[in-house]
Amino acid sequence: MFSGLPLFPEQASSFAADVDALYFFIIAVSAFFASLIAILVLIFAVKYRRRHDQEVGAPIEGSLPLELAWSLIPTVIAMVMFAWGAQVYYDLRRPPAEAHQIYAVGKQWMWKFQHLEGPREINELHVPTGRPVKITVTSEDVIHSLYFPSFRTKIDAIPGRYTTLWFEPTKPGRYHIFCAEYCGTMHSGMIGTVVVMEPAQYQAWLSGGAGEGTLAEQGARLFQDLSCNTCHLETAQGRGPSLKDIMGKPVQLTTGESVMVDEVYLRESILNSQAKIVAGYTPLMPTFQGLISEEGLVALIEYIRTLSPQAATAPAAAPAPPVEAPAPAPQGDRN
Amino acid sequence: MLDTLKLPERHYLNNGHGLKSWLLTKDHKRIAILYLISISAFFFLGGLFAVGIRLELTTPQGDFFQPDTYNKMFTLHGVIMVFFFLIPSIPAVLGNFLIPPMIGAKDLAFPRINLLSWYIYVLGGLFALFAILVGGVDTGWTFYTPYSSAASNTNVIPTALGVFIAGFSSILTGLNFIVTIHRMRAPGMTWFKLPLFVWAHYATSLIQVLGTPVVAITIIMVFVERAFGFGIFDPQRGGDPVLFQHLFWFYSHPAVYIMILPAMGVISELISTFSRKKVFGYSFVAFSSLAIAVFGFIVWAHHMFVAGISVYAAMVFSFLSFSVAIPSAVKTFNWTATLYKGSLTFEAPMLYVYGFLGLFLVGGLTGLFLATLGVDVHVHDTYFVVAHFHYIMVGGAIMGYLGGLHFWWPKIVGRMYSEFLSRISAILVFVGFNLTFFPQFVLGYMGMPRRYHMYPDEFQVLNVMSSAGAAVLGLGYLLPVIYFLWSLKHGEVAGPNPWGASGLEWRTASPPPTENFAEVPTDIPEAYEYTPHVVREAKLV
Amino acid sequence: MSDAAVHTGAHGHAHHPALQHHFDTMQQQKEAGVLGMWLFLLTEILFFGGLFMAYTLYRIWYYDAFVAGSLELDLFWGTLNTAVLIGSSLTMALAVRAAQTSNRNLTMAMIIATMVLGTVFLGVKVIEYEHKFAVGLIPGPGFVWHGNEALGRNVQLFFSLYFTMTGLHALHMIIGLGIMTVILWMTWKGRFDAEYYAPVEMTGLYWHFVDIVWIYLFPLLYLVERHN
Amino acid sequence: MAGPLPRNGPFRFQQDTPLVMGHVASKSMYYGIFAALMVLTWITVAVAYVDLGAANKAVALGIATIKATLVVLFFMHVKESSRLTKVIVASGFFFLAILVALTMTDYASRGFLPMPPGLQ
Ligand code: HEA
Ligand code: HEA
Ligand code: HEC
Ligand code: CUA
Ligand SMILES: [Cu+2]
Repeated sequence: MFSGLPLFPEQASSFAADVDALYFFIIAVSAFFASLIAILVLIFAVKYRRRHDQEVGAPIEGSLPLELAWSLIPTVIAMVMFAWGAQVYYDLRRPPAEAHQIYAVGKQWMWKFQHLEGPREINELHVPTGRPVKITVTSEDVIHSLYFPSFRTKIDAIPGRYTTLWFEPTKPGRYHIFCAEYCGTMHSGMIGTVVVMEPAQYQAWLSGGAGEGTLAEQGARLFQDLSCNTCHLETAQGRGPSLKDIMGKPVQLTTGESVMVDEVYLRESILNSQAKIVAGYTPLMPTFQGLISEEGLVALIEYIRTLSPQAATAPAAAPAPPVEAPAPAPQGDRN
Repeated sequence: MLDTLKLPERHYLNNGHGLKSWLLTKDHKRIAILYLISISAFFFLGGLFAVGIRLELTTPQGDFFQPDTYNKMFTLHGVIMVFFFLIPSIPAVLGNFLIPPMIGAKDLAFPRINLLSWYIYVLGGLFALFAILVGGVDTGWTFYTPYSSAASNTNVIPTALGVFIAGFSSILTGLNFIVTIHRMRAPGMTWFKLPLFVWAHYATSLIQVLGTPVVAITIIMVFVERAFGFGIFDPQRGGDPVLFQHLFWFYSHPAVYIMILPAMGVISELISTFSRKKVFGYSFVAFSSLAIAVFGFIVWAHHMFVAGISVYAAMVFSFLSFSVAIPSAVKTFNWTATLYKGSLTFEAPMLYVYGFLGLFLVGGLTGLFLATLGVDVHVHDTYFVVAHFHYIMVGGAIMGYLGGLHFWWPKIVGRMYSEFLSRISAILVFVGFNLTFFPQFVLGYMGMPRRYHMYPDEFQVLNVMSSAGAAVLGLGYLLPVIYFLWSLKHGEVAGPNPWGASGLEWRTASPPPTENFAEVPTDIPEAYEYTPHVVREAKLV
Repeated sequence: MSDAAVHTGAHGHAHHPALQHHFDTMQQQKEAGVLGMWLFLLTEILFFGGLFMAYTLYRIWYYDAFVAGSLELDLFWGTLNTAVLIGSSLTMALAVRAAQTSNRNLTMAMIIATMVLGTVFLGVKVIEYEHKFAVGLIPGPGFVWHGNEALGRNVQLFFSLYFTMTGLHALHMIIGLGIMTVILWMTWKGRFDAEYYAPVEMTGLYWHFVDIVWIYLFPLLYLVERHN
Repeated sequence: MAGPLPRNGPFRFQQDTPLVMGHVASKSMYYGIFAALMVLTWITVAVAYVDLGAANKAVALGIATIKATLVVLFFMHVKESSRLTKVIVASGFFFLAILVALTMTDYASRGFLPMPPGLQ
């Protein structure tokens, strides 16, 4: 137990080193100011201690140049900290387009992960090194927070919304997953392990674990089970619009506006279909709010994505090619 | 010479006897004592929960308490320490006692409202105690929705109402101070002769008046959601849980300056008294208090960097967060400069000042880590944050509070406490404090999340250090209780001005008469005037 | 009077009976009181402000639902109440004026008029609430929505805000009526005169504030989109 | 010390700003304001039935603000009050504006979508 005090978590992602560098910079600044003040205080305490009862301090009022100096210098340093911190943050929040997509759902008190290739995991997540991984996170109940200390990143899982987080693992090993937002009784039990593997081992793991078919296949099954297919036919003949080739394209609504079809729009269309009505159709699609679990939703969306082959890529088993980010520009902001 | 000193015959303490004379008093000094007693009780109650927390965390497994019990302990620890101890602490005790004499007034502008605010505080406290007795509450002091409004099945409503009610007490205190400072100053007491303690309280009061109502209405919204099923924050009902966080932190960030500004005011008084010197850059220190109060209102979302706010908003708030650091820096440097060429002594209050300087500095500087986006993503909701705010709230604000209490104790009760024991206590607090909370910075950076009942084994060593420190710290806090109580009967009589301080409050008897001054001073000097003449005068009588 | 020996208590011959011991002059006492009242109203602005913040956000998000919800409100009652409350502000202002000019009977008459109008307002609110109750527009488990199904949840949110906002507003009015009862009694007892009428004035400030809140609530809740 | 201090002059408290107190306004002023408020109420209701597009909101809030300003300035006598009172009133709205504006920086920049992702 006393075998050395660990002081830092493992650096296991591409930007762990960046975060640590920034951390050391602020430590240096802090150490400078802290020791400056400490030394001055000590020197003064010794040098100016009271020598006799009637002694008083020197009548000094203040000094404008000094005031300016010690407000402007910290301002400048603070701006450096801000800019550097913002730079790192920007990287942390912007997943690269070719990132490998994984879904995570928080639920009191476990993390459920869903790979596009099919495997689902609970409180354990397997990822390969050398490839950016983007996790889209949501929650089924209260707010949680998906935290990978060794990757130096976390994001809150918010019910009713998707947030995203990404990292590129650099070092094989097993690292902690924590829930960082207090979520009730077993908040401290909502922990898990992220297993970082060499790409080859990862492929082996994947092919071993895909019991229930790929995510898209599960979605296809759901699409049947929930009888979505009764209205949404391959052709535009059904009561509902065809869902072929809609991903990543604008769709015209009855209001005259047009919206971009992305995960968020799909989610909304399924859960609360009446909110935005596709031009030329009547609002007769039932709302599926409460009928589909978050995981089911993820599968459905994934399935619909595969209906648009040029926007998404075949989910097939190994080796999984990178998945396109679902929507263009505004995508990254939706953290 | 000292043994010739006698307590004044008539003072506020013996002007009326019996419980009733206390419970119906309108004298700000007696109300301050009422507050002192009640917040001390809450401090030790909150401390008791801290003992529970530290006990549980000595081992990685959850072996002392049930998870629910642990969750309730840190929630109640936070709620009590923040709303029932630290927010009222310096303002309601020292501010209440000292602002009128410092500005040469007979009382606060609204004595009845002052008493009322104490009763409101007690009522709020009773709600909180009731919540504890019927089983506690487990939402964390931050009451995040939808956990608090829809998921938790503990006593959220009585606790929230307790906080809501206590909020009104805080508002009324702030309101009373602002009016008092504007309208009750003695002739000749101009704004720039005011002690910095008064400036700090003026700034604090602004926050209390502007911020507290927002948390009050936020609590109401949680209340209607929880009690009646109205939809406001619950995503199931169309609400946005993050909106709660915006509203909550709109108050609760500025609220941290309600906690620290009064302590900063105390430090300014003490530092000048014990170096017999004007505070360096008086007007900069005065205005930096106002700047902190105002800037404090524009940084709140730095608690929400990973809570799903937009990347751009996060950058805006990170940027703005650094704006509060500048006036804090100005204060720190001015205090240091005040020591230069002073005539320094090291009585217990001054030891607390040194403690404050060091610990506030560490707390404030670690605030910079948190305000820096790239670092906060990693350390948010870890022990790094816990360490940060204990450094400021315990290391800063409580050091200031204790320093102030030691400094004005002779004024309040007319007697001195044991100089020796008080120095020991100051040192214990300082050492125990660092042992408790420094390891938590390391824990936090290693990734240990806060509000964890169990934790992975590798965090144990640092946690044991922290718990050991807490024991020392607890001792350091118990000691003053003993010697303060002892001093009530057996302490040496202090005389009007035992420290040779320059403020108006030292120009009346200790303890002061009910109307504060036998004769209201009209020759108001500049603040902190220490000439050899003044010092000689002060020592007499 | 300014030379009064304030420390020896209130035996100074020239002292107004309402002058409290820790003030030096009536002027000082009044200024303190009015300043305190304004600070209190400042807190009230931010108190309601939190609700306005929530309203702003959800109205942007759920505009259609807010339109649908707003159309459920009866504009007649809303407008009537606006007029009633503005009227009560007038009578309140006149009550303060009457107190300033030491006209005791007029002060009482105007306070009573204000209270009557305030009660009318609350009565109308009761009618409105009752109607919402009857048709199931009370948010919560019993909420019934017959309009566009997709909007139901968010209309409910509109009504959550509607009831919280108007409920708190009504609560403020009830408190105001309570205060006015006391003030009325004090007026009747002849406590006020041209030198000392601060309590009347402060009640007035409070009442006008409550009026202002309604002035905003009215368009925000009743007039979201009437023109369709 | 504590010896009696010299008292020079009458004991009077300071004032920060002169307050005009006890100023009695004319009755007709009150009636005039009342009439204006009633007319504005009528206008705001009438305008609500006219489709002005986005301007409807602006008009409704604009009229409400005019009405509130009239009440504050005349019924509440802020027009004749001290600068301090004016500052207090202004700061109330100022800090409210901070609350709303800064909170909306988050919502407005969460993406280019008008709706929160996944809701409604
Ligand atoms: C009294 C209480 C108090 C005070 C005064 C402060 C002061 C500051 N706090 Fe702290 N804070 C808390 C109490 C307090 N805080 C609490 C309770 C929490 C957690 C709440 C919860 O989640 O439960 C918290 C959390 C918290 C967070 C959120 C962390 C997270 O949850 O992820 C952040 C982020 O920015 C932050 C920042 C700051 C900053 C920048 C200051 C600044 O005001 C500090 C300014 C001071 C200095 C900077 C030192 C002096 C300056 C110098 C010597 C010059 C050198 C300076 C420069 C080079 C710029 N605090
Ligand atoms: C003013 C505010 C204040 C003060 C003074 C303290 C004081 C202390 N706090 Fe705490 N703390 C908070 C405000 C404060 N805290 C807040 C806001 C939180 C966040 C809560 C949340 O997450 O919601 C928190 C959370 C918090 C945690 C994190 C819990 C978690 O996240 O799981 C810890 C852990 O060590 C802790 C420890 C301590 C300790 C050891 C002290 C010590 O300084 C206490 C020392 C005092 C004593 C030890 C009491 C002395 C009395 C006795 C010794 C007699 C007792 C009698 C018997 C034992 C019979 N505090
Ligand atoms: C009763 C018929 C019906 C059923 C069942 C149905 N839908 Fe629909 N759906 C519609 C209609 C009609 C529309 C177009 C009107 C609208 O936008 O609401 C639509 C629109 C959609 C859209 C938006 C399409 C676009 O082009 O923008 C999606 C996505 C969708 N449905 C998915 C589903 C899924 C997934 C299911 C099953 C879980 C499902 N639907 C079940 C009738 C149906
Ligand atoms: Cu999930 Cu904490
Ligand atoms: Cu903060």
